[in-house]
Amino acid sequence: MLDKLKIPERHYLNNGHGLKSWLLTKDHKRIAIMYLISISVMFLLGGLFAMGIRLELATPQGDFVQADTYNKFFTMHGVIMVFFFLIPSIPAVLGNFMIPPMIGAKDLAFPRINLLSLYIYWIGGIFTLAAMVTGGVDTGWTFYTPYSASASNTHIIPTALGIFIAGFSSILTGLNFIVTIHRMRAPGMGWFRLPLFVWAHYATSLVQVLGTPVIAITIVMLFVERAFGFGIFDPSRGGDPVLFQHLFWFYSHPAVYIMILPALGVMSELVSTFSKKMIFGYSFVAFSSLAIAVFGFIVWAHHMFVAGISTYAAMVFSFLSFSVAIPSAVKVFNWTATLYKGAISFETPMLYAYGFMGLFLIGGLTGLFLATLGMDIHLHDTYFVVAHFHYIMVGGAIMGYMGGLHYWWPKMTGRMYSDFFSRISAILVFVGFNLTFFPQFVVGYLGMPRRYHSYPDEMQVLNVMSSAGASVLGLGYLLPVIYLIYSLKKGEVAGPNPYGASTLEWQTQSPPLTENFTEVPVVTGEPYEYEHVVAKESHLV
Amino acid sequence: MSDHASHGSGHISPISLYITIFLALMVGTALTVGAAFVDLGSLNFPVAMLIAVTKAVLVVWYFMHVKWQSHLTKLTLATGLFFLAILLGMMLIDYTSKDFIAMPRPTDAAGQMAAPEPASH
Amino acid sequence: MTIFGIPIFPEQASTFAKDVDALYFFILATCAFFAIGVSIAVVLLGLKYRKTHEGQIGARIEGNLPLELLWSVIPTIIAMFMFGWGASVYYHLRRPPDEALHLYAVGKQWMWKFQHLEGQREINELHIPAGRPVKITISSEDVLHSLYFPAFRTKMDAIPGRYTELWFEAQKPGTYHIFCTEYCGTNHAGMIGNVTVLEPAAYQAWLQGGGMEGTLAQRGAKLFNDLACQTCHLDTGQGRGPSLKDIVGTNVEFQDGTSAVIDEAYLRESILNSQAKIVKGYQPLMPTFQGLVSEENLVALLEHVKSMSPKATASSTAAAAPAAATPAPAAAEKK
Amino acid sequence: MSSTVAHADHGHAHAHHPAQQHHFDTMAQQKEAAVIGMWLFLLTEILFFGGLFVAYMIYRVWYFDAFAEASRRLSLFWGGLNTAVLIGSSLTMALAVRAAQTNKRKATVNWLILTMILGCVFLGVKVIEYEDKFANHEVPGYNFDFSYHERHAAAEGHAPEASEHRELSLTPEQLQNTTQLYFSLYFTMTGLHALHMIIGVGIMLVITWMAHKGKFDGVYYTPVEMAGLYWHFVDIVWIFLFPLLYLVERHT
Repeated sequence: MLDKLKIPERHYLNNGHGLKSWLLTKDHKRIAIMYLISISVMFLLGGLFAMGIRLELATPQGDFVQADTYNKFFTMHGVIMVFFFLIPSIPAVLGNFMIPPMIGAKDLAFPRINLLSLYIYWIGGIFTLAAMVTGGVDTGWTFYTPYSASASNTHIIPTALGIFIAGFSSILTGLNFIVTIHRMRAPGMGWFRLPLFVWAHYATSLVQVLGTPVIAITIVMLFVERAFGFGIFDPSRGGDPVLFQHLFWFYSHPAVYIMILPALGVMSELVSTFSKKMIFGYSFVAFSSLAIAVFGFIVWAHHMFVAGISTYAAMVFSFLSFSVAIPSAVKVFNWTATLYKGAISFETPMLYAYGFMGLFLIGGLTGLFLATLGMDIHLHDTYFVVAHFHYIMVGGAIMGYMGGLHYWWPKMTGRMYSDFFSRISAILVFVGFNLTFFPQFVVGYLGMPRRYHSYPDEMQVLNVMSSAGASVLGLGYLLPVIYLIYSLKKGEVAGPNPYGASTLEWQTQSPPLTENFTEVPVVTGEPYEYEHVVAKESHLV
Repeated sequence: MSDHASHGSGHISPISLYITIFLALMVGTALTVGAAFVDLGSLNFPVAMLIAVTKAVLVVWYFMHVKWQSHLTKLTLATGLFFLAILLGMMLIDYTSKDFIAMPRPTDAAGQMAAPEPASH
Repeated sequence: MTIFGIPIFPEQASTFAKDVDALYFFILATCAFFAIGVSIAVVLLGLKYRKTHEGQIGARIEGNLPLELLWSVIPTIIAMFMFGWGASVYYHLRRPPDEALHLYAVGKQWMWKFQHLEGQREINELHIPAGRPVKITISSEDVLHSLYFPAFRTKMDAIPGRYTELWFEAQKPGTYHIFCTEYCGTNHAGMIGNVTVLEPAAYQAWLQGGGMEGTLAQRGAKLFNDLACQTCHLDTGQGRGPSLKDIVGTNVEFQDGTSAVIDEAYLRESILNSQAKIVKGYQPLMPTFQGLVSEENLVALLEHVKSMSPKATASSTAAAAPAAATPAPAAAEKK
Repeated sequence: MSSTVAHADHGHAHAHHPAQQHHFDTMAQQKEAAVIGMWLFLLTEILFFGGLFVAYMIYRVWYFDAFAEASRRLSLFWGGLNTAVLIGSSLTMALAVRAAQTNKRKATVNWLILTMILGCVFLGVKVIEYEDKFANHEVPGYNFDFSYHERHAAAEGHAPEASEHRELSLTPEQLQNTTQLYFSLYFTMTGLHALHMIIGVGIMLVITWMAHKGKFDGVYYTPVEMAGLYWHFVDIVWIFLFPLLYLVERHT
């Protein structure tokens, strides 16, 4: 059967050639591919800055670069990774590509707005990169006032404007998804027949639409303060620098859920597909996404326990912070239960899913330390926090992204990647990641503050371990670039459904047609039913 | 196709309704200004906000046709207001319970550490 | 505490340290239980239910409501317990006892200035007695900072325009780190220091003036350390500031292209008005010490710097003595 | 999601409206999508201005006296006039949408033009108000001097208004600082509002041109309706800004 597989004659990639057919496209799939390329470039840039940071921290003295250069490194690393890689990563690439076929739609509700969001992302990126090229910015990605408003003399305005502009791209993507999921579902596609990936994106989109405007207005206030000398957060004029933190975290805490929720959605798809089994407790998994999105908005001040907020407020926010733990735990338990009596196979995406489980567990559980008041006083702004959020953002979000990218790569390109190298890469990423970030928990509990250019000698061993791990991690991320590009031409033809997955996007050809389906599909079954898929399965490892 | 116009956002209201709402909004404006010149003690602000909210509801309900819109539109609007309430309300948790001490700005930036009296709570 | 020479646990030097560490081990144990439990379950299930033949599919199990409720409720209970414990530790951390010894700390780019009520001032150094609660009122002169004592397990932000406070009771005499944990600009990592916990008697002695004065240059050497000059002015020349070894009498080039011979007047200006002349190749990072260094101390510092240039000063010891006396009128002129 | 694809293509069964995009099945679906999309956009706008309202709320409570004092510097006449103008423009906008619904091309265009004129009147008044702030040294970060107004009045020989002799709990220095905070918020809030107005007028120019060209009919008039929603939202923001900024405390 394998030798009969061919790339279909007509598909979205050969429907129009030349730059113009890409830049003016309204096809969600082509926009997703352009997003994929853009965020990969940003990931590479952010990774280079991370490399600079780890090189500097290999020795306790500040001897690799000057202090101000180092400060610019971690700031640009944070800004690029958070606003230009993680936030658009899964939604704008995988969500953009997969949501319409998953719900049986021809396209997103607003294809032109989708293209507009890409252009806005580019413009925002240009602003921020221009700031970087002309000297960078050294405030940390958090832009705390009054340092950012008056003390720093680096390029804060263009960087902040870049983030402001990119925020609109995020808003438009979220808006588009919500309307699409509400209004574009195929006949028979009820809410409880939606793949969990779609549910996760619905929750993500809510956060994007509701949270992003608040960071936008915060940046506007920072902008008028810095550019025109208005006094809004300036303590010397009676302003409150802590108000900036409140407003900043009102968005930036939920922003973490913009990154992790889609990854949780990817996980649900992977766990079900590779254990050939219906997801355990579908509605609990679906609603836990919404719960995380909503709870995410009422916990922000746990970033500010030592920032001078009142004792009472700290207790309220600590209490609420634990509420996020419950839906997260429910998800993990349901994935575990899904494996029970499954038919589990370990293709590369499943390896990423397993890696995700381990890292997300550690990332999520260490969050409990930070939500606990008495504990957070010691751990706040130390490397413990750095390790924790990297376990969530890299161990969680990027593992999910990589898993999803491998999972849908045959759908996007019509070809399979190298099985051998992709497994190597998944293992390298997992091992390298743990080696990089686990020592940071320890060094954090020892008290090493974050954003330090130099540090006491006794902390060197742990930092060297971390730097060594980072090089393994870097290798793990570089490998896919090679074998995925190689697969575009030389990869084995995948066929419509190489993994025997059950969701709707696998029932069209790979790569799909521009309009996704030849006929409007009518959905008659529940999600994740594998009884009927087996016959169509064509590729087994 | 014209049957679509009879439901949902396609509702056509009589001009007289729009004029009535307009007049109500103008009266509301006059009321706000009038109320501001009367000393209502601590009630001045709530009254002003009550009038503003009433005016906003009139605009949303009639000018923006929400009255005739689908449940989804109403739900969307409610979601927005709910999260606005979270933003305003949760922020107040900190600000209403703050026990920090107001500090006079030291004028000599040269590093004179004038030790102020310990604050009394 | 170390394992194979790797430190894994900071010293417990305050009464909080035990409370916080007990909480830490409780959370650690809970988390380890869940992390290891779920990991083992996932791996074992993966091995046990491995797909054996093509076309095999999993059993059809839609879910189980009692199980869902169970694993929602149990984490909730554990989380609430964790919250309660954490909140009680926190409440304790935020309630300084009335009899606490009161100190002031001011954060400034990039140093911590401490002031004892008895009048002692310290920079990046703090001496406190063991066995007595200490309350520190914190403020900031410029941007946000955060005063952090890892060995005492406590920290608090310094916020311009506002006072914050923290307290602790140190138990174990010794010297521990002080860090700034809120990013505050270029030399954030240099905003560090040492807190010295003294036995009550030793603390009293320190308050009285702390032993021998030593020569002027020795006192200068101590000041040089106390003011944290040595953190930037490394002898190797690789610090953030130029090396001060063997510089007196040499010609130095500035960033604006001018140059000068290093003498007492230049050194004085460099300390009090450090931004006036920046040595070529260095950043204008040094804070001004105008108002921080008394005239006596300034002389002591000059003596110390000169003692680092033995060759230049050996030939002109006689000339140096009157020169050292000149700053007083110069200072009067400036004012 | 098994046994799914079936032959059920509704999309091509009957004639399409020219404005219908290929990925929608019906005009109703397309319109509903647009309405929800627009409301979601307004949702983001609510939270966008919400952030400003938070800052305003906190500082108003902290520095009520300064806010009251500074708010008296705003002209109630211009502010009130602008409120009336904007409410009027909301009415004309609602009538424009109604005209589009009933497929009256000429009336649609006329109402839209009237709305734009009222919008421009509002912006013109705003320019007058801003100019006054520049002249009275009330622009933060540029020439802010809260006591200038009083000194200026005294120098001109006018008797200072009674209000300026009110007992204040603030020192002149605190008043200078915290009123500057008020004016910073004033300019940010009204400035962003005016920016929204300018964008609104720009959108309406396009819509008017489209209406003039006969792009709309009784079935397809979504752009007019969307512009209407946006314009009404901008009106609502002003309904709140007016009492918050102009009427902090007028009765003493």
